[in-house]
Amino acid sequence: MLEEVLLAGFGGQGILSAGMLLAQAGMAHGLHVAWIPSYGPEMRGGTANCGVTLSDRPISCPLVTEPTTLLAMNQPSLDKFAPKVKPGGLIIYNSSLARWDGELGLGRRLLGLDATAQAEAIGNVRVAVNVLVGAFIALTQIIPLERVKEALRVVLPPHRHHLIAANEKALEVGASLALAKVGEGIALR
Amino acid sequence: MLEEVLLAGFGGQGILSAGMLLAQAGMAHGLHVAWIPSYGPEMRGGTANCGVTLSDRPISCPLVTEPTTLLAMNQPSLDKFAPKVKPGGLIIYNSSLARWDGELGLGRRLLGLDATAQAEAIGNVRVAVNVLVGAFIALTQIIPLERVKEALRVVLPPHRHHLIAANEKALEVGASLALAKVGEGIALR
Amino acid sequence: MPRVLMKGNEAFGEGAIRAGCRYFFGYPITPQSELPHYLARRLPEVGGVYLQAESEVAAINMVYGAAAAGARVMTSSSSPGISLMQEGISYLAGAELPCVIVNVMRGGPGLGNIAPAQSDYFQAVKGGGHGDYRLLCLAPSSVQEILDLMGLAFDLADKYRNPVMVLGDGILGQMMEPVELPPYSGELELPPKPWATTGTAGRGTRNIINSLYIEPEELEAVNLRLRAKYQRMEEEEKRWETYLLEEAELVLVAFGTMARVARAAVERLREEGIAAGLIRPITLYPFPDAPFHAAFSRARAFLVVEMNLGQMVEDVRLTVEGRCPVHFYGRTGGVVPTVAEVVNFAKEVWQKL
Amino acid sequence: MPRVLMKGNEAFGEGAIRAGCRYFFGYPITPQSELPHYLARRLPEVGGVYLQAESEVAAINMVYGAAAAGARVMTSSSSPGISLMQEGISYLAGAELPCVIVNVMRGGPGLGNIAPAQSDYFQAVKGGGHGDYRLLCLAPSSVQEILDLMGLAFDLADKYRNPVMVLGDGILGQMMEPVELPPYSGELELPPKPWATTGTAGRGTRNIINSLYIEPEELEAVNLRLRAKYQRMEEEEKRWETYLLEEAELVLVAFGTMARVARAAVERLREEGIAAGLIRPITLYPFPDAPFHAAFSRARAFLVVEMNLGQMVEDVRLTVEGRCPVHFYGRTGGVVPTVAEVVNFAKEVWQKL
Amino acid sequence: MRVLFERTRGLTSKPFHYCPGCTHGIIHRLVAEVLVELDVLEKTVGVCPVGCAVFAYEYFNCDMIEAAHGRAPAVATGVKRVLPDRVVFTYQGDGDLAAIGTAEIVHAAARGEKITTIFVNNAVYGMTGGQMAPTTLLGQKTTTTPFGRRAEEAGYPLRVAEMLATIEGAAYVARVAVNSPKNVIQAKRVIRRAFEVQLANLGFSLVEVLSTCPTNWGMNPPEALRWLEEKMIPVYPLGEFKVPREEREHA
Amino acid sequence: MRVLFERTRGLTSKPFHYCPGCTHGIIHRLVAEVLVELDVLEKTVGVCPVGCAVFAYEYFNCDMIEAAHGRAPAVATGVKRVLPDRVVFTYQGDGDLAAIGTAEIVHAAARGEKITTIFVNNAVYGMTGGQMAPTTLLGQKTTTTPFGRRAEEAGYPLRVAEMLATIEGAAYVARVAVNSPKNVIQAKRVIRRAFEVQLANLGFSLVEVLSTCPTNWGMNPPEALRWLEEKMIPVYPLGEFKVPREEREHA
Amino acid sequence: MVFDRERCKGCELCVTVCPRKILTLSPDLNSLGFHPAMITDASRCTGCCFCALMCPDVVITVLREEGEDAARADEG
Amino acid sequence: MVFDRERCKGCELCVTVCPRKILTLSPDLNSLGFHPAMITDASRCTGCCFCALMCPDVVITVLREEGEDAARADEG
Ligand SMILES: Cc1ncc(C[n+]2csc(CCOP(=O)(O)OP(=O)(O)O)c2C)c(N)n1
Ligand SMILES: Cc1ncc(C[n+]2csc(CCOP(=O)(O)OP(=O)(O)O)c2C)c(N)n1
Ligand code: SF4
Ligand code: SF4
Ligand code: SF4
Ligand code: SF4
Ligand code: SF4
Ligand code: SF4
Ligand SMILES: [Mg+2]
Ligand SMILES: [Mg+2]
Repeated sequence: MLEEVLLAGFGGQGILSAGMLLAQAGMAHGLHVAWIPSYGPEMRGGTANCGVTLSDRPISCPLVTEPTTLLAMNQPSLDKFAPKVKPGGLIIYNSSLARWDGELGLGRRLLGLDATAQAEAIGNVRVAVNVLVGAFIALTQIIPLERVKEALRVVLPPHRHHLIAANEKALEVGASLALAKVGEGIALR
Repeated sequence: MLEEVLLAGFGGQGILSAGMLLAQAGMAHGLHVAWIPSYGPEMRGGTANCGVTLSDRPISCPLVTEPTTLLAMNQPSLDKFAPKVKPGGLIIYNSSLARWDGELGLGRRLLGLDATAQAEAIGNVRVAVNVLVGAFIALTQIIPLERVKEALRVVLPPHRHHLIAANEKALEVGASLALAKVGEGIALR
Repeated sequence: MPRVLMKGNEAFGEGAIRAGCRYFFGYPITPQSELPHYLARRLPEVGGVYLQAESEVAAINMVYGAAAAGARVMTSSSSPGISLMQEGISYLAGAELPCVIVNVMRGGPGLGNIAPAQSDYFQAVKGGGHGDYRLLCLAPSSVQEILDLMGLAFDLADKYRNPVMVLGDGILGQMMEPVELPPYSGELELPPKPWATTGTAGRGTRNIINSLYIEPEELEAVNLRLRAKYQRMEEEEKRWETYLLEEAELVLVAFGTMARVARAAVERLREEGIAAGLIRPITLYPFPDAPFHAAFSRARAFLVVEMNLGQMVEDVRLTVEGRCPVHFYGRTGGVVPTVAEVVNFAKEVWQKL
Repeated sequence: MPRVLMKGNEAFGEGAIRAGCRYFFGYPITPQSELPHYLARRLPEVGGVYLQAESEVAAINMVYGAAAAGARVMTSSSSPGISLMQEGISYLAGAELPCVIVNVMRGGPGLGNIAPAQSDYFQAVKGGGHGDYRLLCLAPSSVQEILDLMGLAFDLADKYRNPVMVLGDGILGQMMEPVELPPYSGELELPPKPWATTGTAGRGTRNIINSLYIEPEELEAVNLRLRAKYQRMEEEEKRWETYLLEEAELVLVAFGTMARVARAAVERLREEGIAAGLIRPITLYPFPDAPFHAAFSRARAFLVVEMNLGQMVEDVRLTVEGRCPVHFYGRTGGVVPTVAEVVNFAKEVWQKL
Repeated sequence: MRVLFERTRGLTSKPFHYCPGCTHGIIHRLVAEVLVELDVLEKTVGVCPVGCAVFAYEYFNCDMIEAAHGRAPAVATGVKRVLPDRVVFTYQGDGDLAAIGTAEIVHAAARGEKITTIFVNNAVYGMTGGQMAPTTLLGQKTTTTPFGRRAEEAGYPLRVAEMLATIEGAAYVARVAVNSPKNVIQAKRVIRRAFEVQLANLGFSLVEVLSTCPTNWGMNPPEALRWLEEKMIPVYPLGEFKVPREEREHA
Repeated sequence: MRVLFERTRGLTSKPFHYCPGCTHGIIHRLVAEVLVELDVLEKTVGVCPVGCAVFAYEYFNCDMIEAAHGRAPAVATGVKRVLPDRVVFTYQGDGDLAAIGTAEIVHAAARGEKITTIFVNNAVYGMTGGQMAPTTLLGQKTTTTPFGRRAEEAGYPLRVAEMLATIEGAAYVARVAVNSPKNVIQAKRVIRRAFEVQLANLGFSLVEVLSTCPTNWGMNPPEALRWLEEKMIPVYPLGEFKVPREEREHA
Repeated sequence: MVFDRERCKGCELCVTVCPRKILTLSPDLNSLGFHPAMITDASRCTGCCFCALMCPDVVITVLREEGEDAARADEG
Repeated sequence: MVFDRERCKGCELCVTVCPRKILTLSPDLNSLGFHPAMITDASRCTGCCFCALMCPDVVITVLREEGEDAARADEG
């Protein structure tokens, strides 16, 4: 079992923390994990991304060059990374800020969730990325959602702990939206 | 034929130029030559020395570690380098500033000339070293004395050419003193 | 043992603190900046000093001063900054001062880029500075090993009174992995350094830290004493890890990040029925020759894989000495060879055997 | 041809002037200071610029600027100063700027001393700086050859758009020997450098001098282009001299000053009936392998002699690849092996064969 | 239609990679406009730093050289000595110029090197993630002064313009800021003078420009302008610290 | 018998290697006497330069460190941060401090590093054979300015004390000379103050000492004293350029 | 006024310095993901160019109809 | 006055600064090859120590008989 997740979006969207959340939860769940950010001048461009590897075996290379899953929080990220997703891989994107009209091919599956809108509804636009994380957890079942919620306590610094509830909510919303879409029989394109 | 000459003395005694004079004359005479100075912080100590190699074959190592001839212009140089002279080698020293009382051994030959006094008599104390050079030339016959005199024109910078006569005189005095001493049958100790 | 998720760059720092290092002098550079960021917070907590130097040249000379004063001290940088430290490193080796230097390598030459690379191997193991000195050089390949090897690095530095270089790369520095972190136990008892320049009070004699020996014979004697140290390192400090080497006919050789890719490649090759194995040097200097000697009986070829255009491969060739073909596969400029690439290249080598 | 007595350090300078070099940036250091002294007088005479930089770091970066502006330019220093230039040298190689760097080596490590040494061989040929670059490296062994190789150095630098290192040592720099000096003929016609940053006027397009390639694939492409250059150097530029190699059973290998001692040793060994010969590499990178291949048929052993504790010997071992024993004799710290020492060691090797 | 303001041809069309609201962009524009207005763009060679302005060679529409971190003045010296009739400038940040490049800038000034330096002081290392710079203010939090810069450990802010003004070869040294339209207009005037000093062969000229780094200051761009005004200018007063001798005599 | 003057125990018995009449020796003695008089010799760590004073570790009767050329302030910083209660000083020439070591001295001052620097300005590189130093006077002939230093190519003499006095962390900066008994007495007083500033933890202190180099100036020692007086002091005026803040307020 | 929308990074410096307060960020995003600046009431623009002087990304071109300046001056 | 002859380098700084002009170089050489400084008329020495202050090689020790200073002062 090997999941190589690429999370990507704008600088302020909490991409790196969301990746750490996944890694922390994976570790707590007994998986081998690795997290690696994009770093350096790319940040000037206002984009951020990170790769998270979750595996039941020791991880050789932590670089995520061909993700099995892409969580894309904005249009540039979706455009740039969707073509790099492995055949049969999963793409979950923030349909509040991005659209995908073209074909994907190679059996890749695509799911759009209005993460930003959902986060605004929850009351904190910064938790939007966890809507996608929740969806990823629900669709892959790689880690119990509870583990991910517990990991919030470790990953968020103490002065951010008042945001735990909003983040948990985002995870739940993402999970249920994803399951609903799949349950509704909406084929993941 | 290989002469490895070490010239040594105080900083102001023209040691390096005298070595160049020998090298220049040797070159003009068709010999292979090399000249190498002591360099660096040693100069702070107020001493200077240089090695001149004169050979009828290409010169391998220009460093003079075991001189065949030592021209010593002062006591510290005589004390320091006399023991390093090759067996059977020649030592000519400035008896105006240095004495040698001990034994030398190993068949080394020793000649003291009052070079500083002779130079004062010539009227320029700075030509003293060439008294020893003249003696060396006379005793070894390795280069004609004329060649050495001609080399003065090349080695002395133009603004020093008025000193050529004094230098020639020093060479001659050294040569004749040395030949006289040998002629007098004074064994070179 | 509690496991925590830790960034490689932070593990360099925490490993140093746990090794009793209380002084850091450095100058920021990507991809190692989280290391100074971490220590800028952490060192004051343990009564240490974080000082941002005006340059890498100043940093390495501050390290020289702190080491002379008897402290456990480190600096860290990335490729261009390490190049600037070469004179200082040669001085540290010449004056026999212990310290730890971390190089989180990036793409070169010149400004290059900030992506991971291994193209400073020569500089680290052959002496990038002037003179006949050597650095003891360690190459971790996971965040856990970074933490562990930092302790070893400081111990070896003190044991040999020699600078120790720890080579990482952008991936090792930037990635987070779980590490086992025993509770922090505070100050260590470190062996005394009677040679340190701490003032003559209570000692009577003067201590001098120096690398100037104007007489060639004296300087040669110092160099021979250094060489005796290096020979002792060669006898006592070689470290390596092997994987499936016993039966290996195709032996991959890789260090650091590359060794992880190579290990995965070995697994994949085994799955495909090719008797592959791996030698992972942990000390790059002294270079571990024992596993090669162990491999000769069965090995039909060596394949060295590096994130450069061929550097460690020379040490492998010097070890193998023509007994067996040595192949090389490398990517450079910050490109990391994938497992698939290594497997494909290995198969080509295998087919031609 | 008129013969004049010239100091090695001055020959570096005069050779540069005759190669059309008009710009010198450097920082004083023994044992090469007569080179800047000479050029401080001589360059203004030919309309050139002598500039004493505030440091070796500044000097190498001034060289970078002058080379970018299209000039033939050089710097010179001695071991510690060359260590300080390593970042700059890596930048020059990365930005593909031609220049000549003279290292008149002295004893190391650290401050060491000012006596002659050859202990910066690794630094010169393996890349003392970061990244996968190479310097073309020339090693003269007489004052005449200094004069000649400086011309070659500038030509090769321009041919390959790569820095060229000329390695001397304290003896070569300080000694005087006769040289043949044709009358100075003034300006050379040098090939144009359309890539130089001289202002866009009359060109229209912008020229950029740079070594930053943020995308790993781009930086790798640059590195592969550099490697192609190095491979061309390996094909076209290897230079060496042999002495009595044809029948040699004991082959001495030495460069620079040491090669002269070794040559005398070979003569002495021949006198004693030992079939000795000499390989003198003139290019240290690319390392000349052809004479070794020519020697294998008869050679029973190689003996590498260096003024260090064993550096070029690694390149010899890499070339010989175990076909034949490779022995080493070296002195370091500024000690120069005498002919007698080399002969004695060679005889020991011979007796054990 | 009359054009009151348009993009200068001194800049290429390449969009800047700087963070939103980063005033590096304003300074680029001012330098480019001055080069065009003095009609020297075609004979100019610029030298980029290592820092956020590392890609300046993509923006200035003239020949450009990327220098090693801190060494731009040495590189510019090499260029100017080979091409004395060209206009040569360096564009450097405060890490580049005032930390690692201290010796190079001091000695370019001491030599009276006929180059112009645009020195962008944003009180922080922008590119590498917001570490302390020599110019970081006391109390300012950065990634390497997490508790605020304390003089006791980390020393005092370095006043580069004042320091270089003591050097004889420095013909023109001034400090400006780009935090308001008024200051931007003044900044351009000063940058122009600096290049004029070079064109008149009067010696070394340097303009220190106070600039923002919203990203690493942890502010939005308008707040950053205000922080510059309220916090930086009191420590780094604006003005001309050295003018060419002739002018001093007429003063 | 009363002893009016005797060799200080702050010096070892090793004879200096300096050229006859070189005033490095006087400066060594003054520093050694001050260390003894302040009773800190046993807790002092000195840092030598590369330059003629490279062997200073053989002369000062305390723990000594030989630093790389120009880096003594960085080395001293390393020592002082580890041993804040020790007295740490650097002894540096003008090539060492004002050329290759410019960044290190500026930033030791900027950090207010609690070390004392004795800066020996002899207008030349002594050890390496009399090349131009940043402090070489205009018109002065050296081995690398064979026609005399010309500002046009080689720039202007660097006034280190004046430059460093602009730096906040520099608590005490003064210039003295050792060309006459009166100036020697004054020099000692100033060197003592510099160490007192360190002992009082007030910040960085530096004493620039004008010194002779008869060998490379091509003069005999008495002539060299006169040359210092007539040629150097007009360019490098003696005095205190910066005193600790408290004292300034009382002034 | 012409805004080169695709270059705009929505930094609001122009918005902040416009003396007429007639600039604002557009609600939609450009392809860089920023809300580009726009002018709300071009008729009130004095042509003072403060916005253009402060724009770090050289997004703004300021144009005037001939003779417009005088017409606006009385608003000042 | 005591001169540590073997340390003296004959630089004449002491000779130059002695207000009484009672110092000179000895005609013979020490083992370093220098003419060491010597005092010609110790009775005229004021004990001002100028010589010792200026001696770069710390060659000179200045001693006084008790009560000697006063006796000399009138010479001044
Ligand atoms: C030798 C070397 N050391 C360090 C670095 C890393 N580095 C790149 S930019 C920079 C500092 C940038 O700060 P500044 O000069 O203030 O420019 P800004 O980004 O703030 O505009 C540093 C330390 C490097 N590239 N090379
Ligand atoms: C890195 C390096 N560059 C150059 C040198 C050579 N060097 C030794 S001392 C010196 C200058 C000495 O001048 P200064 O500092 O003025 O001291 P002085 O001898 O005049 O007392 C130089 C350039 C060196 N040892 N190391
Ligand atoms: S990090 Fe700061 S200086 Fe760099 S581009 Fe962003 S705002 Fe500008
Ligand atoms: S060279 Fe000059 S500074 Fe050095 S010891 Fe001699 S006189 Fe003194
Ligand atoms: S030109 Fe002046 S008034 Fe018009 S939009 Fe710009 S800032 Fe506002
Ligand atoms: S100042 Fe420029 S980049 Fe910023 S919002 Fe206005 S137009 Fe856009
Ligand atoms: S103490 Fe004064 S008077 Fe006596 S010898 Fe010395 S300088 Fe002359
Ligand atoms: S000053 Fe000192 S060294 Fe010089 S002559 Fe007098 S006693 Fe001798
Ligand atoms: Mg900055
Ligand atoms: Mg000096």
